[in-house]
Amino acid sequence: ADSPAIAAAANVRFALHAIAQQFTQETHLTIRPSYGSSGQLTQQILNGAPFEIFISADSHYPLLLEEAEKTQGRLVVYAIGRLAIIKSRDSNLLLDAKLQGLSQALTNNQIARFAIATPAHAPYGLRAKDALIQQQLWKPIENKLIYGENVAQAAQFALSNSAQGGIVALSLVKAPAFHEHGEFSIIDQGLHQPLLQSMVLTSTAGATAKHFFQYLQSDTARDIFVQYGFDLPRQD
Amino acid sequence: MTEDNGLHCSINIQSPISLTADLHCKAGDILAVLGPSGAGKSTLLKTLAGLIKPVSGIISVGGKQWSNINSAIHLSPQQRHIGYVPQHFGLFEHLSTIDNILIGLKHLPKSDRQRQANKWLHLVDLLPQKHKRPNQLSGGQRQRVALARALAREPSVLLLDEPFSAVDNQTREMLHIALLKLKSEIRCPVVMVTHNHQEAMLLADNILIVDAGKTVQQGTVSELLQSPKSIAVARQLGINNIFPVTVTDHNVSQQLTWFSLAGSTVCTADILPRTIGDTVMCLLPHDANIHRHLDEVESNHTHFELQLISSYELHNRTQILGFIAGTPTALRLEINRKLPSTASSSSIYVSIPATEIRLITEFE
Amino acid sequence: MTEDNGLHCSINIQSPISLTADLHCKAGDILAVLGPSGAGKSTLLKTLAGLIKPVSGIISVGGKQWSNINSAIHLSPQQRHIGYVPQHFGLFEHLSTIDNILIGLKHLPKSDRQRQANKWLHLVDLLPQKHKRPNQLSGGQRQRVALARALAREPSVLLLDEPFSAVDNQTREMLHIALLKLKSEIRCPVVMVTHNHQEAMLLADNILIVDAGKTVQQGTVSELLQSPKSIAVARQLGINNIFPVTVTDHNVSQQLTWFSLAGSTVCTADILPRTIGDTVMCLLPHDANIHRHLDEVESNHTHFELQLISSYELHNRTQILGFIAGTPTALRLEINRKLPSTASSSSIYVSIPATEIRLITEFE
Amino acid sequence: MDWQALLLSIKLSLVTTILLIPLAIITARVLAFRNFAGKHWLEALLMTPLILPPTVIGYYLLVGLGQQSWLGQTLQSLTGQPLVFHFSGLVLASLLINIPFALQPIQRAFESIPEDVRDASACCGLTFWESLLKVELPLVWPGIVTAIVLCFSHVLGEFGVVLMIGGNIEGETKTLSIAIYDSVQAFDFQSAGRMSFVLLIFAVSTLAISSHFARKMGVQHDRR
Amino acid sequence: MDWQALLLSIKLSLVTTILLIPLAIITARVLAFRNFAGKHWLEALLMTPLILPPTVIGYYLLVGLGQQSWLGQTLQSLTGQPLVFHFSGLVLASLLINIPFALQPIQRAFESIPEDVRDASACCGLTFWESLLKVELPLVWPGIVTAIVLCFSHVLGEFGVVLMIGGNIEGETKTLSIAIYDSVQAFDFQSAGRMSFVLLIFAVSTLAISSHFARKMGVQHDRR
Ligand SMILES: Nc1ncnc2c1ncn2[C@@H]1O[C@H](COP(=O)(O)OP(=O)(O)OP(=O)(O)O)[C@@H](O)[C@H]1O
Ligand SMILES: Nc1ncnc2c1ncn2[C@@H]1O[C@H](COP(=O)(O)OP(=O)(O)OP(=O)(O)O)[C@@H](O)[C@H]1O
Ligand code: MOO
Ligand SMILES: [Mg+2]
Ligand SMILES: [Mg+2]
Repeated sequence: ADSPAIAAAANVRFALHAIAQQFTQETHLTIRPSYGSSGQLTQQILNGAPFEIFISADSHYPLLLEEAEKTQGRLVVYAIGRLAIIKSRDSNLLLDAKLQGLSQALTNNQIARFAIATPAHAPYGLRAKDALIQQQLWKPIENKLIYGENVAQAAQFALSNSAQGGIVALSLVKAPAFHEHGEFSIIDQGLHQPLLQSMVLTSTAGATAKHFFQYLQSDTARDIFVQYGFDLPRQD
Repeated sequence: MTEDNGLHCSINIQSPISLTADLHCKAGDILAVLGPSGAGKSTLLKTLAGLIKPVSGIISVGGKQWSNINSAIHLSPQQRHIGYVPQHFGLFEHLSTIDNILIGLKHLPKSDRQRQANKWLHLVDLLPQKHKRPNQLSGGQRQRVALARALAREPSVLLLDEPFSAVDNQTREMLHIALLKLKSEIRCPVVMVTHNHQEAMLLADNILIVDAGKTVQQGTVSELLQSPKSIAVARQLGINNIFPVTVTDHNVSQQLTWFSLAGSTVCTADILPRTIGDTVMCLLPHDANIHRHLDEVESNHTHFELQLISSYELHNRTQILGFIAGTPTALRLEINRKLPSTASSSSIYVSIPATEIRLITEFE
Repeated sequence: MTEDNGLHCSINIQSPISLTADLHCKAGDILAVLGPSGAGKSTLLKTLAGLIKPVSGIISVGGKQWSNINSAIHLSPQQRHIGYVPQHFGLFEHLSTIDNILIGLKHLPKSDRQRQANKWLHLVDLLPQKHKRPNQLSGGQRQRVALARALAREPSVLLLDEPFSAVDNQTREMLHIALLKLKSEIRCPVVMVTHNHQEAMLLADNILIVDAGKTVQQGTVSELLQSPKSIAVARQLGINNIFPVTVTDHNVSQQLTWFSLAGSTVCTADILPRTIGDTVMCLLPHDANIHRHLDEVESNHTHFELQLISSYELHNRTQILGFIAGTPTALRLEINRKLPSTASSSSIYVSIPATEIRLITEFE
Repeated sequence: MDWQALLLSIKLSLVTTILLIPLAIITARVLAFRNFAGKHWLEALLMTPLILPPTVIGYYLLVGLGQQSWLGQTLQSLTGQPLVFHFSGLVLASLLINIPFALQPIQRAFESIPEDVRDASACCGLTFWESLLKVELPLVWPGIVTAIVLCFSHVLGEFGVVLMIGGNIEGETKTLSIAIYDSVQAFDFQSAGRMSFVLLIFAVSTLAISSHFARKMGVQHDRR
Repeated sequence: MDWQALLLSIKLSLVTTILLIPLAIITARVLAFRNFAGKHWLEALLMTPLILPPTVIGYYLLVGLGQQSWLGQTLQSLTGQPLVFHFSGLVLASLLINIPFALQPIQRAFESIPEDVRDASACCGLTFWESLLKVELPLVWPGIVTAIVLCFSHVLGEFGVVLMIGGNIEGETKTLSIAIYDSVQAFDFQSAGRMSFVLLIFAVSTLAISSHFARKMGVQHDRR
């Protein structure tokens, strides 16, 4: 059978990996996920990239695809993302849900570099910016920011300890690989706009893709999303 | 003009230098090209090879036109089937000696090539160097590879640019004999640039003098020696003792001309009419008499003092190089005995029978 | 050995070829190096220049050691202050003719350099080409740039590798005179590789023969001509008529030796004792008598038939090249009259007084 | 270790090199030996990919060949598939980017064949093809090896353009370069390290082999 | 148009080229003229950055210079700032990556100086420095120009390593190559197009100028 290429926002990387494994076990069908920032992937699909499902970090980019008539069926909100502030084990930044430790460290000039995803095309970057603005930290931190090309790269920068910390997706932090290197704290939901993560079938989607699209909405998948720190949308 | 099976050439080129050339060479003949350094000899050879395109004129070989600019004919070097030894050899550095020769033998059946190549390597005495690359060869060895490569092609015209300039006397003699033997075998026109007039005279049936981008004179050795068109021609033929003198008197009926040489007035037989005050070329023979003292000189001989520069004995004859005392005119003399011992390092007296002095008018 | 201010060299090198060399040259003298192509002449010169390091031996100039491998002395070419003309010129392609010369004049005050460079360019007759780059020059012009560059340095030793090989007769004569004049001025040892024995004899005070990676013999022209150590030496000196013969009889008391030459038995005076059956070298003079018919030959003359290869007349003498009929032995003869006309293209008879035939033993 | 990515990278490098080198040899020879009007402009044009950042080239390819462009749509309707985000698109991009890397060393090598040698080859009666095969190619061989190594390795390492017009679709456009980048982002330093190490070994052995070849078959141009 | 990114890219290119070329000239000369044990290994080692994908180099730099490494910590305590995510880190990376681009053309050029000419230069009494300045450098000049153009342009276009170790900090590590990539991802085709166009013009004029220089000062090696 065919093995559809699937474009997925970087933040769902570990969750999707677990779901795909389960899917393959149950159906003996495989998928080929590619990860990037939601904006980058949208761009690629618009220019003809042969992805059959687009799993975004928000709903804005899937809507763009719908407008461009690159989709079949409507978009589906599959999870609600959460932000986390992280640091490597060697950094002595204090982590908390209201970013007070960060604020403290900034006043004490203890922050040289701080990582977020690029707001230009990564929704998690945009929401991280929201949170920093909300806590009046944007001005002092702006020239210390390093931007990951997507949220996963931002996390990797923060973990390298070359940056003292970063704001990334909670779903990345839940991965076992992260625990070897870093620590985190969930950020208060009130500090940013909600991340209503949607997915959509593209116009080239085939049977396997459609099957997987359904599977992503199954209970098995929803359980896995929760394991990886996502909130779930109300089921209609 | 193109009835026989020789090489005829009457061309004009403009780039890289301007050169006007008229020459012909019968099949089986060797035409030696002599001329001062920078005269355009190599350029002429390249044009014959088809590497330089003339702006006008005709080159034909055996009645076939190789170049005729008016008729837009210009055969490529490949089409001319020539053998060419460039002045700087142009060896293929990536090929062994034998492969350098084999590469030019396409016209032979495959089975014969190896034999032919070995034959020519043997001829130029390079069999032991057969598998060396050019950069492992000495200057003379490199030159011989280039020579063998050209000869082995059994070409329709052989073009040699100073082909023996880098080899020693012994090797050269060997190669001379090889070339002379070959010439009757291959029966193609051979044009050979050389700067050795003895070599030219020994090998060539005809000599062509090139000077300052022009072919000045072509003829047999004796034709050229008899009436060289200019000092340059005479010099190229190894006539060293030639210099301008001024006519002081002339007697038409007796065919005598007087001129002054090294302070004294000399009278010599001279069939051409001269005007007093004219500059003519005086040609002294190489044979001369050498004296320790002035009083030994015979009366009808012209004599002058010679400031010796150098001398050596070879084959029972003494070669002498010196200045006419008090002038910058150098003479080269040859006497058939040893130099008088007292004179070995300073001045001696030279006498020459006035009848052996010739005067020629420089044509251009 | 190093008391005078000349060049002394006794060395052994191993790479790129193995070469053993013993030579000396007084200041103000010219030592000509002759030898077959590939003998190691250029390699020897490079070693003197300091470009190749000997494995053992000493080079000293004016009492100063340039190389003494035992004492770990090995001056760099820069420290030797030499003038060197490489066989392939080694011009700086990016510099004009004059700049090629100026670059070697560091030892002069800045203000003098231009004058000096112009002086030498004038001497080699290249002033008009002053601003040309090497790739715009002819072969001979390139060589003269290299020569001027070396001379202009006023070196402590002058090393010339076939410095006149690419120039015409006229230019060469001019350069010969320049070099001879210069030699007394600069008073440094001059080592000159050449493959022209006449040039060597004309210019050199001493001649060194190199053969197969060894210096074979050094001496004055007459020393070498009198007793060449081997055929190779004799050939390099322009003694062409030399070939092996077998002793058929010998009379010690009368000092006579018989041998067979071209079918007939010849008797010649010979002071050395010979054994019948020995191979010795027979040396025929260049002077010979030429006859149309056998009956013209004088009785005490050795005679044989000569198959003519080529001949030419120059300076009232005829140069002849031919084979002893029925043998592959080539002779070069010189007679002081024209060739008999009937003989112009086939066989003639040659006679030589038996007294003029010399026998020598080849040493090695 | 992502073997698929490694294979894809090698395939891309091979295809590019094999397609490009013969074209480069022909073009280099023309540029080295012939003079024609506009030659300097052509030379400059062929050099531009060298100076342009790969993302600029990626941008122009995306705009020119993407589905939003007229050319991209025409090509897609002709070939049935889009060029961008497809292996053929990567090949096209690699070809374009590597023109100077293939051309330059070979052209320099042709130019350094002395006139004497070319004259001699013509006068030995060698036809165009014989001269090319038996004289010129052996003499320019070191230049060709350099070109091959440059192209091959440059394609192997290309990242910007691939990311821009290739995405990183497994088995299609996900080259090793991108796979390593991806692993690092997945905090999978182990596979990143392993892949890097394999490539390091590969690089060193490729170099050893190619320099051996160049030395064996090449000729030191010696002016003797 | 991101002028800051353009300036940063040019600055990085200049710094790298200026630091690297003199080192390359010295090293190339040694490699061309001297023989020593392990020379072939050294040559292979110096070539590896050519064959390794930039992401591999980026990975090793990240691991080697990052703050979790011993080297990275030492360097940081010495210089007071981390090398990664900083301009100095980019310079270091660029230097490393461009070694072969700087070295190769210059070494080839040195190697093609005929032995005769070097002999003549020694015999003209030129000291090491005089010979280098008056004879060798003019003769290898075309090789140096090639090296400069290669390095400059290669740094200008470098993307993978920068992305991997530099992030894209504005005015610090966000080079033009990354700025263009970013604009395209952010649907900002207008600025991407503008930046690409500026670079295209820049590339063509750089080429015109450098080829003019190479032609004017260079020498056709002619074997006459
Ligand atoms: N690099 C090398 N490798 C191997 N053999 C070499 C090398 N260089 C020179 N030779 C050999 O060394 C010998 C001597 O060379 P050299 O150049 O000294 O000869 P030469 O006497 O100057 O000859 P010529 O008169 O032809 O110039 C030659 O036989 C040559 O083949
Ligand atoms: N590319 C060029 N540009 C300018 N002048 C040139 C060029 N090539 C040759 N010449 C000039 O043309 C003239 C003739 O050169 P050519 O090589 O034919 O001389 P030649 O008679 O063979 O001399 P030689 O005996 O020294 O080899 C020379 O004066 C030389 O300076
Ligand atoms: O689209 Mo992302 O997951 O914010 O890089
Ligand atoms: Mg010439
Ligand atoms: Mg030699």
